[in-house]
Amino acid sequence: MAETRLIRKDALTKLFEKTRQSGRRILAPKAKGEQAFFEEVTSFGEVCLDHVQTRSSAKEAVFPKCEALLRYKFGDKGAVSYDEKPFEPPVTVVFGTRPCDARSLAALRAVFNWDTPDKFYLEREARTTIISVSCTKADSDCFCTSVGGGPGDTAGSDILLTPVSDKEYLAEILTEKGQAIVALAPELFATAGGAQKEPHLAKVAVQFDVNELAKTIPVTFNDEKVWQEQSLACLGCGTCAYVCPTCACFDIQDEANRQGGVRLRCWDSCGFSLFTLHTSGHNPRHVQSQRWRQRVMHKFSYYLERQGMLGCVGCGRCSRACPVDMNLVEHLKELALHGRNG
Amino acid sequence: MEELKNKVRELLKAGTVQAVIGYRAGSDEKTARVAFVRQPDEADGLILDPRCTDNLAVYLLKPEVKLLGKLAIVARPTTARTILQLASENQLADGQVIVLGVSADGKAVVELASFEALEKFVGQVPAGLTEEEKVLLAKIEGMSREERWAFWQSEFARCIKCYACRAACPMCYCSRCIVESNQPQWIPVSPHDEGNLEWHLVRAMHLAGRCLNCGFCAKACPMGIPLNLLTQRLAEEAKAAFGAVAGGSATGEYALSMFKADDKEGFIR
Amino acid sequence: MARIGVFVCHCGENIAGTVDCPKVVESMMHIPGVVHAVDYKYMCSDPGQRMVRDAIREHKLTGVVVAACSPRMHEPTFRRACAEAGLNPFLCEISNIREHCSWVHEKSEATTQKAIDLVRVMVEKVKRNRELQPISVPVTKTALVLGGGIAGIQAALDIANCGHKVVLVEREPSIGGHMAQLSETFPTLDCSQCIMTPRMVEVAQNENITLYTYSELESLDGFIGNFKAKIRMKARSVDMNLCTGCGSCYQKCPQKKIPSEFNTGLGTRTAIYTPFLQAVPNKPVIDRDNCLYFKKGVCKLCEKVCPTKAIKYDQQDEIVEVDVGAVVVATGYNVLNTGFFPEYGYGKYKDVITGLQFERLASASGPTSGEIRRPSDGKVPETVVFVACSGSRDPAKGLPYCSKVCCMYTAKHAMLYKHKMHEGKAYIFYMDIRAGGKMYEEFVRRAVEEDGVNYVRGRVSRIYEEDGQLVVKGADTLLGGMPLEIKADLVVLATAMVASPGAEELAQKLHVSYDAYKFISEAHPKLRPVETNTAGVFVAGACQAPKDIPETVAQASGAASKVLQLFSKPELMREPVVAVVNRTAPPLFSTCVGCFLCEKACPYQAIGREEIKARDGKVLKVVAKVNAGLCQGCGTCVALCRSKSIDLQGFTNEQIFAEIMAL
Amino acid sequence: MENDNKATGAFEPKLVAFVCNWCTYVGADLAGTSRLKYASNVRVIRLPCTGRIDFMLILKAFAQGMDGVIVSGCHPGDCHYTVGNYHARRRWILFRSLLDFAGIDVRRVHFAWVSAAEGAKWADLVNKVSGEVRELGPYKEYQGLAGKGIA
Repeated sequence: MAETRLIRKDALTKLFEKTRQSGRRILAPKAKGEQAFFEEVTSFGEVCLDHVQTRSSAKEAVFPKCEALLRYKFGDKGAVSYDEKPFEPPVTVVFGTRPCDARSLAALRAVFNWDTPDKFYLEREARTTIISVSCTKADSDCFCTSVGGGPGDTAGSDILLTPVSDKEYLAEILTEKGQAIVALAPELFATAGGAQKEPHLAKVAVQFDVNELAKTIPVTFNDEKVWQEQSLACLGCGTCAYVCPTCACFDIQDEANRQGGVRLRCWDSCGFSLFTLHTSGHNPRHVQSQRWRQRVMHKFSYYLERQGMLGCVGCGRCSRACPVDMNLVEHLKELALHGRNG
Repeated sequence: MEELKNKVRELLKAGTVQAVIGYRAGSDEKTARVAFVRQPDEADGLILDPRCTDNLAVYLLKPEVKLLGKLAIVARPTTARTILQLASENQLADGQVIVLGVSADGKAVVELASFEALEKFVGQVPAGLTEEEKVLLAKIEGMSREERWAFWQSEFARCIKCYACRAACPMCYCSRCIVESNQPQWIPVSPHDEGNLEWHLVRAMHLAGRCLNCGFCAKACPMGIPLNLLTQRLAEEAKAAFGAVAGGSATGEYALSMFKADDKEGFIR
Repeated sequence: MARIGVFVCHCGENIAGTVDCPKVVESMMHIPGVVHAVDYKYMCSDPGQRMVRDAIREHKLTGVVVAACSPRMHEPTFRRACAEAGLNPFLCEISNIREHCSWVHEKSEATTQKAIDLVRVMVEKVKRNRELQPISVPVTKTALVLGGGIAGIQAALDIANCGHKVVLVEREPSIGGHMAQLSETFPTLDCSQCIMTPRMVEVAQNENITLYTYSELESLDGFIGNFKAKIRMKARSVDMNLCTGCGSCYQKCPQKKIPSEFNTGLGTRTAIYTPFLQAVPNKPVIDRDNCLYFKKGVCKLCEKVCPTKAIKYDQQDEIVEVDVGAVVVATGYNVLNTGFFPEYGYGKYKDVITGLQFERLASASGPTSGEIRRPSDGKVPETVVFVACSGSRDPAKGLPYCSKVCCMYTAKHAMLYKHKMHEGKAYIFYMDIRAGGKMYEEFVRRAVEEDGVNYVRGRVSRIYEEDGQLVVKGADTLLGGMPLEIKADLVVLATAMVASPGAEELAQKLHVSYDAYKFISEAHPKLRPVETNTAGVFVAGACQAPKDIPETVAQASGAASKVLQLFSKPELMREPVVAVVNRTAPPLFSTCVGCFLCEKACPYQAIGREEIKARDGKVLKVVAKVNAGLCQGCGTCVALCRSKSIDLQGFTNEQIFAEIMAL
Repeated sequence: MENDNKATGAFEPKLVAFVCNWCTYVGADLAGTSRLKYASNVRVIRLPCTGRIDFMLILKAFAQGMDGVIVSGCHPGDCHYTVGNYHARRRWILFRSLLDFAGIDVRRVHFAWVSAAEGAKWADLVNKVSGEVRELGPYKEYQGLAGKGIA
């Protein structure tokens, strides 16, 4: 399947035009202040690829922060009639994801296609093409290589672009969806020749042994002290989960007025104290340390058990976005050490 | 700096407090993070420099932190004001916390064991917006109404309702936030445009007359929304209209709990 | 699931004339939860109320909306009807489609649509109404009467004679008010002081009445049955317990030229004085503004002559606090400042006086001992001109309202003058004669027919002096507006009655409303004439509107009977529209976080603190607690509460929210 | 609330008035008793006191599609609860400033003191606000928020 070509950077303008002409919307990193966010763009000129990582992840394309699951109207005496329109999410190209984000789709799919296939997620994913750009730089929060990924990893991407010179990208066309994009403007893609991507990739050091972690973390489960210490600074905001490309928890809300309503699915976070609050007032995870433990265990232990993969792609967003500088890698290393020492 | 470390060691050694909330080095050279110092020798790790901007008062009400025992806290003037405001709202009792007040230049450290001492301390430091902040506010005020609407709509559109702004705010200590009140559901939970607008307006109103302008909310916002501008605007209004400034005293009056018979009312028909 | 009944009243044609009532009913039937909707000509009538009662039983209603007139009219009626049918009365709401709809809009689809909207809003509210129980509050059976004129005296005596305590507060050094100043009273011409002073003495002797003269209300807090009044006793400079009222002090006082207020400036008094000889209490006060000692630090003559050492120059104002269950406001009136009509020359010409001054001239206790002598030279006037409506019924320059008593007292003045000066000429310029009252018309006729008073229908345009002689220039409209000039020795202006000084401040202290002229507003112009819009505060006499003595006395007795009605039971049942702090499951117990910002804002100090304790007595949490007895249900706390932990029964967040969502 | 003028198709603003029970509600009653005529656009929601009028109500009214909001109660000094309106006034001063800062059209939020005796002022107020909001047109900005941001 995989095919390697070269595309000039200045040809991307044309590719964007063709893509949009084909009826696809394009989401790509846009700079805002010191950060970059995935937003809809109309031309390549709006795109900013200077950041190591966008603040928000690309999961918005397949798992929006606020998504209508159902719409209904109230008729006479409050009789409910449902909006039967078929679910037709926009055909989307996400451009400029990093390989870690592309990889996160597998983790999301594992959840949304697990026991009951989630038509909303699956339909959106089916209509989404991922054009990733390899990392040529990384920062101290990046740890993709520790969790099985890498700065030039192709997993999850439909096309992976790697800048091989100031003017050119090496384009790995990885899937049919990728081919379909190429087919929009085949003339823009030249033969690759001997270009190699590896020399251009960022160096991301391995920070911990993930296999060891998988074994040691469960040992720490009952070590309340370590979880308490780690989470003492935690404010219980949901930021880590909201910026995380693999966090899939959601809340369902009905919003209705006299005329009708909509059932919405919105992001949620296990960091919130209300996340597990029962109507009775009982809260099985009643302190922040338990919630922090849940988050870590879920990503590095439960996910492995149930989905056969990690729930973390090492993008480092949680560490960057945490308002109180809770650093995931730092904590993971500590946990590994703790587990090792029993 | 040594002064601070010595004070912390003393307090812990003497058993006056069981923990000191301060700052330590963070993930990188640009970041400081909170330190919960419980052993005298841990005081060595404390830092005090321009990185140390988080309003640590937010931890004083966190149940897990309260369990550590009696607390001391390293406080710049804004944090000190926050403590007084919390006191005036019955969230902290006199003598409950020992404040290690850091002067505005970050050099001198004074131990403030009572609210009275704290009041004197903050009284020496003028409160209010910086010139920079005023310029930014004026810029938005100078826009046409339609421009302001467009500006805020584009900002609020990014909001993901993670409530980091609320979590970071030391004055957001409600045991149940209004957004979690669903009988009735005042504010839509969902992060759509209407829900976002209402959340940000309500958050700002709930902080009107109470905000200390520490800026922690804006810093915490992962989406980079300058939401402290809203509370700054209200703080300016409360000051101009009522002469009310939050955080000046432990018995301070809340601008909206009181009134003057001649409060201005040019807009009322 | 709610089962709501909607009852749409036609109010005859009042509603049905502009609103399509059947259409309102029809549209209600489409609203979820409405199980019964019906319209009827007069829903408040017996058959109408029966429809409500029957429907409650038949349809097992859980809520009732009556779309009719303002809830101020018939909310109690329909709530009672609901209660009779076994439905908690607070599950009944009124939708106002008359005052707020049919009466203010033309007949149109839009008007009917508005009615539908208003009713739907109320349906959504009532779905969220809860059963509430009235709150009983204890009643302090002491009345506070403000004002010691005839109104206050009458009310105080009526209440005291039924065995209840009364605190009577009078601003002047003596009770008596304006009635004590009057000479004779219409239409009987009996001597005012002869009937007034015995009542004053009765007050002084009644052991149920505590009298505070030379005192004013400082503040009133609390609510019906449970007011706290602070009364400022102004420093008299005389020890009331020591003074025997012998009068040596004011006989010796060297400051003798002070215009006497009681004699409306026509006589003089001393610096230490009693306003008049029959004053109650008959104990003097020192007028510090005019006392030589207070002005210059020397004199102290009164102290020297006082046999009981009662003079206390260093006396201070004193605040006394009393608990009362009801208040009667009877603070009377004032006469219009004559600066209103400079063309009449009042103040410029000594012999242009007000009606009240004439009363003093005609009074046997007055400065002239009842001889009518003009102020300028003491001459007995041969021609007197009376000008009615001086300020009243004059929207352009004066006041639009009728002062009600002037027609009668002017006739009386002219008669009194004629009785004393048979050859004298009396002219009355008038606009209309308003003599509606028992024996009033006959009285006026007597003035004309028996006493030969000349009534001239017309306005006076100017009063001026010509060669030392007052000339009244007017017109006689009955003679085609013929100009008329009358040379007069004395001119009496029937100045309008206005609210007494400080009436506005007083009303604000009492939290009662007042009209544009600072007269206190009654709760209903017809049906609740002695109540104010503040429960427990009643009104009597001319502080409500100009009125004469019989009317004042009747109203005072009416107010007293309302007070007595309140005092007739040990407890008072109040509407349960009060704030409550929520309770939730542990470990939260309540969402109240105890910031107590509501506590500071509550106008009634009704919010206190409550400790929530574990079984072992450990305090888990301190939350706000509303004292339902003190709470008056304004809801300021509710709007202030960030977490919505406090709510107002009857106007809950859920209810109001539902109303908005139903718009 | 369906209030579009069907006959002419012209825009008719939707207004809600939050009024206190003791002054403005009675003033509006008086307008009725006096048979004054005024625009039928307004729907009155009765609360005990302006002190009870949560600023949230104003936001919810706009969210519910109102084009204008009236908030009215007793004149200063006349409050049935003594000072509820003073508290309300402070809240309005701050809230109005916030609305303006956030770009919400404060010409659509009207505050007024209407006493129990001011039936004519009430009628006049409703007419004026109706007229002014009619000029401004429907509040498209706020109404346009509905559904925006939902994928």
